[in-house]
Amino acid sequence: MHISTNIWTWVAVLLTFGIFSFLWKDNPFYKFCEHLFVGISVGYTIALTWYNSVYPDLVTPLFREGKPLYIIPFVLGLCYFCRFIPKVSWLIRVPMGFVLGWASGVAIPAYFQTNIIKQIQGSLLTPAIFARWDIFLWALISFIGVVCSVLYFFFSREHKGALRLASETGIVFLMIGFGASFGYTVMARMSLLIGRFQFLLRDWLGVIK
Amino acid sequence: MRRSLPLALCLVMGIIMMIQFFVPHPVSVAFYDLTTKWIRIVSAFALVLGVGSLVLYHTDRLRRKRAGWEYSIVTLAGLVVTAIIGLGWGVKPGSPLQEVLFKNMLVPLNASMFAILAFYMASAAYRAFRARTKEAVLLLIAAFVVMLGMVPVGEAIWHKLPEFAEWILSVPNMAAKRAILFGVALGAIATSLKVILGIERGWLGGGKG
Amino acid sequence: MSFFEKLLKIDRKVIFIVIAVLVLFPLLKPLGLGVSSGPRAKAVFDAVDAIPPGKTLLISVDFDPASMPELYPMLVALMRHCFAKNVKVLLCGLWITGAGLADRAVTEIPPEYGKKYGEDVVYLGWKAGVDAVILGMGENIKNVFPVDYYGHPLDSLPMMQEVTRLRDIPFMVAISAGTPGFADWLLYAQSRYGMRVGAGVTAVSAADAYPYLQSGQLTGLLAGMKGAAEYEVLVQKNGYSRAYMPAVAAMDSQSLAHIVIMVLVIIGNVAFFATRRIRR
Amino acid sequence: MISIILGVLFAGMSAPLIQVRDTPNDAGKSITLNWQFLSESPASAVVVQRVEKDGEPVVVASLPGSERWFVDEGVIDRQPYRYRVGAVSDGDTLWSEWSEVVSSSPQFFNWARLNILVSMVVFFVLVIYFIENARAGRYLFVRRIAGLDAVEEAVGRATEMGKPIVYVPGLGSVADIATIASLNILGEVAKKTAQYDSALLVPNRDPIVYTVAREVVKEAYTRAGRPDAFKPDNIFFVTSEQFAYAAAVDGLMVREKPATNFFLGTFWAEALILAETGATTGAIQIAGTDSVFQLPFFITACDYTLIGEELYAASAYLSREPLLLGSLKGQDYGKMLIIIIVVFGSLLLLLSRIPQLGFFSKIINFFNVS
Repeated sequence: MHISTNIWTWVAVLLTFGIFSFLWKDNPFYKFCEHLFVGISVGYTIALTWYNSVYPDLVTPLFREGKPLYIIPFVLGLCYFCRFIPKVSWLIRVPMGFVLGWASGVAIPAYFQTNIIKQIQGSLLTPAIFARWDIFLWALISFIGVVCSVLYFFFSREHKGALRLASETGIVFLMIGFGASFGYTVMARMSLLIGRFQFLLRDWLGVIK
Repeated sequence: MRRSLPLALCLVMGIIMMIQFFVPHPVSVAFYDLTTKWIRIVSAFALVLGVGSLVLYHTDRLRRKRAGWEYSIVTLAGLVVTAIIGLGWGVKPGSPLQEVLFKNMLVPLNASMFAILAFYMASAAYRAFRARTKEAVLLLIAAFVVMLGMVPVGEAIWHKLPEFAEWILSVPNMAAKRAILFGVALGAIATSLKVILGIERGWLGGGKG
Repeated sequence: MSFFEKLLKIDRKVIFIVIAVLVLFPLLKPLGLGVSSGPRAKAVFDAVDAIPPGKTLLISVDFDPASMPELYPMLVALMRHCFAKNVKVLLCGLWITGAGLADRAVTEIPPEYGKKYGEDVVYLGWKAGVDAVILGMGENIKNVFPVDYYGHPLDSLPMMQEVTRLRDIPFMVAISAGTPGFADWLLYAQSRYGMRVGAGVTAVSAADAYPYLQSGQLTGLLAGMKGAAEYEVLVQKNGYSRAYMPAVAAMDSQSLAHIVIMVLVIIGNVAFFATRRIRR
Repeated sequence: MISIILGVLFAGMSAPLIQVRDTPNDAGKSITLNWQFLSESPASAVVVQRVEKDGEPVVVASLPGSERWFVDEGVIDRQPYRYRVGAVSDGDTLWSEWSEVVSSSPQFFNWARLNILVSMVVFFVLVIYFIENARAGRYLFVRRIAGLDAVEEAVGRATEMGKPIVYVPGLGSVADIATIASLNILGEVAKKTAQYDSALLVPNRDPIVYTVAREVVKEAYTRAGRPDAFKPDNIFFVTSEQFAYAAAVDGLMVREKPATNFFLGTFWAEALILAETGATTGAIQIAGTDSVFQLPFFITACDYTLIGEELYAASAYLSREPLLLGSLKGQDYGKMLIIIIVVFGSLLLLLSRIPQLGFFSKIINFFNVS
């Protein structure tokens, strides 16, 4: 048992207990940590954005290598500053339009390719399912599951008759799917707590390896 | 002008990027390269909005001495100090930003926020997760099977349990998530299309100005 | 107030203490419950094992400190696996908060195998603009990362001579804690550049990766701390490393915690339905 | 072509047959070569030679004997080339004939992506058709989602009790569909709080969503005829850091004790913190997200949960906004199309087991993506 002598480890421990104190109740120690967290995280983003994005991608090509074309993204980027000048605050819509247009134009074909066509191909039953009884059964169940679950999200007709049966089968698959995610999430949360305790026991108290 | 320019820019960029996807010609690839660089620059500038509104919010709270104004000092101080240290002494490893502010303040704060989730998970499991409906019952059963299947204890109860958990994940869960994928992808595509065509104008900000 | 009503009125702080004790106890006194291994982790292991020496594995570090307990052991185990087989490792990141973590791994792990920065491992750093970054790397990595995280121009790094774009990389593992993450690498790197992608995810997003596994887009999956533990065991069993395995050590607490959660849900519901019947 | 085959038969040793073509669907500067060996005796290696108009033959690649194709990316567009392939076995190399002249060129359309173009056009037509219908005022039926009764009931409850409503528009950006849908519903909720003058608190995580949300609420208050009741301070930016935001909103819910909490939009791991803390304050909670990971918690911890697209349908149904309804119908029929393709595609593929209908098995290739 050899407690850490590093001042900054103690700071980290104090901040850890500061956040954990929220479990007891919302208190000044927690509020301090919460607001400190907000400030540091934004400050950190500013520093990294400058060194990793703005400086190498804009300052170097435009001001150091003098490539004139980079004026355009520079001006578009500056428009975001107008947000705080009431008279011209509408100007932030220009860079937003540029980014949103570009992102939507790139996303649409990519979505079709990866989330629709490829997934349809995965849903198709092929003669390969006749290989073994269990492959056949699981492929059939998956097929019914996909069709019924999609029908659950069909909004153009009241769910009556066959559509009602399909949508009720669909919700069963959906709930099993959410149950699976729930199970994995419990594991995720516990791992995070275990991680914090490992920090306290190892880096702070030196009780475990 | 205040609305038509951003909308036009969004339309043009959207259409061009969709067409570009289908044109392998070097000119199209070069155009693509150029715009990806610009987008990275412009999205880095969007940070200005976040920092600006945060600083405005906290300075305003400070000036008006509204409830919790002392904590605004903590946030503003944290932001300024971190930004100055980051911009001044660099972001490379070994810099004070990384060794002190990141490793011993941002990490414990961020990690502890996640860790308290485990406590909320436990109390929510006891107080919030109710098998009120047929669906919730299904969800909880699937969750139990998956949770037991993931840990060695499950294997001790029934040697086939991990296999059954894997089946739940790769058949019903897969079908449900694929159906959701279709729906979400079509939704994303439809909305991207509406953004490009100027039908979806939420991003402009509802105001007439 | 009946016994069940009292049960429901238990203050949630009691539950907090129960969980804290049950998670702390096995860390101090390991129960040695072991780790069961599944097919999905093996698929990632086999894909990395198939990379010929001298070739490069790309790892995208898309997570933050809060998800370190689940995902950092995966990064370490993957790097040890590659270095033991003389496979080179290239790291990049889409999460700003992942930058410090990748840097830590790049400073701690290579010396264990006598590997040198620039020749066997390179860390490109973090960049804003997710789709622009991945698509940029597809065309030419230097366009996106003119310099690496430490400021060295890419041309000065020997390893980067034969790795100029995504096509030069046989396999990649996207270690992601949410969005952006492996879905973006599939959406942009795989669809446009045919990148073979494996994924390491936090347990919370593991169940949602299955459609991509079934359609063949994802080559294997490491799910949460259990996935990390499975990979650690595989790396050790194949003689690639004898180092301490943090994820495996934590699996005892993991198992105990799962049982507690299930017991809590059962008691909570029994008490809930019992009181409802009395009240009706 | 005939001369080559005759030559091969007499030579006993199989000289490779070579085909060359400009690599399709690419940016040019690349030629694809395929070759076969007529006999089975495997060569130890294969050497590829290239010659320009009247230059010297140059070796461009030497590959393992089993290779049957190669892509030469070191060529200049519109330059004539000829290739030949040599099968090397124990010392001597048997060369194929020189191929016919070929030159590389960039293409203007990537035919391998035709299936994506077709599905894009079909889906765009569907969406635009229904949006035009909606614009023309034709009635478009959308079934009522159970969660919506809860939204109106929950707002009513808050106004009766005179307690505030906390509306969390999710942690996504304006580029996220769920955020846009949430902002639509926020507009509807704001119209109601304007009429009853109850407090509506909207903490934001994304700077742009913050500015848009403030405008949406301001406009809702002016449309409801209560511009004076609009308090800009109630809509505020907290932080962009995910967990600092969750902790701040928790603090807000614990302090303000709202009657109703709305969690509509994109959420990540912080969803559980919000839903559980909200539940302990006893508020009615309505959640809605397309973040599949967080739905299990909202379903078990909240009173009502709009699952995935139900959030989009809710925003369209509530606002009856023709354009939203139009695109929702387009998506609905898009889904119907997917089901038809999956069902009939499977049917035909299964039938392809019957020898005469073997050609149906080609259908699977329509769905290849490059």
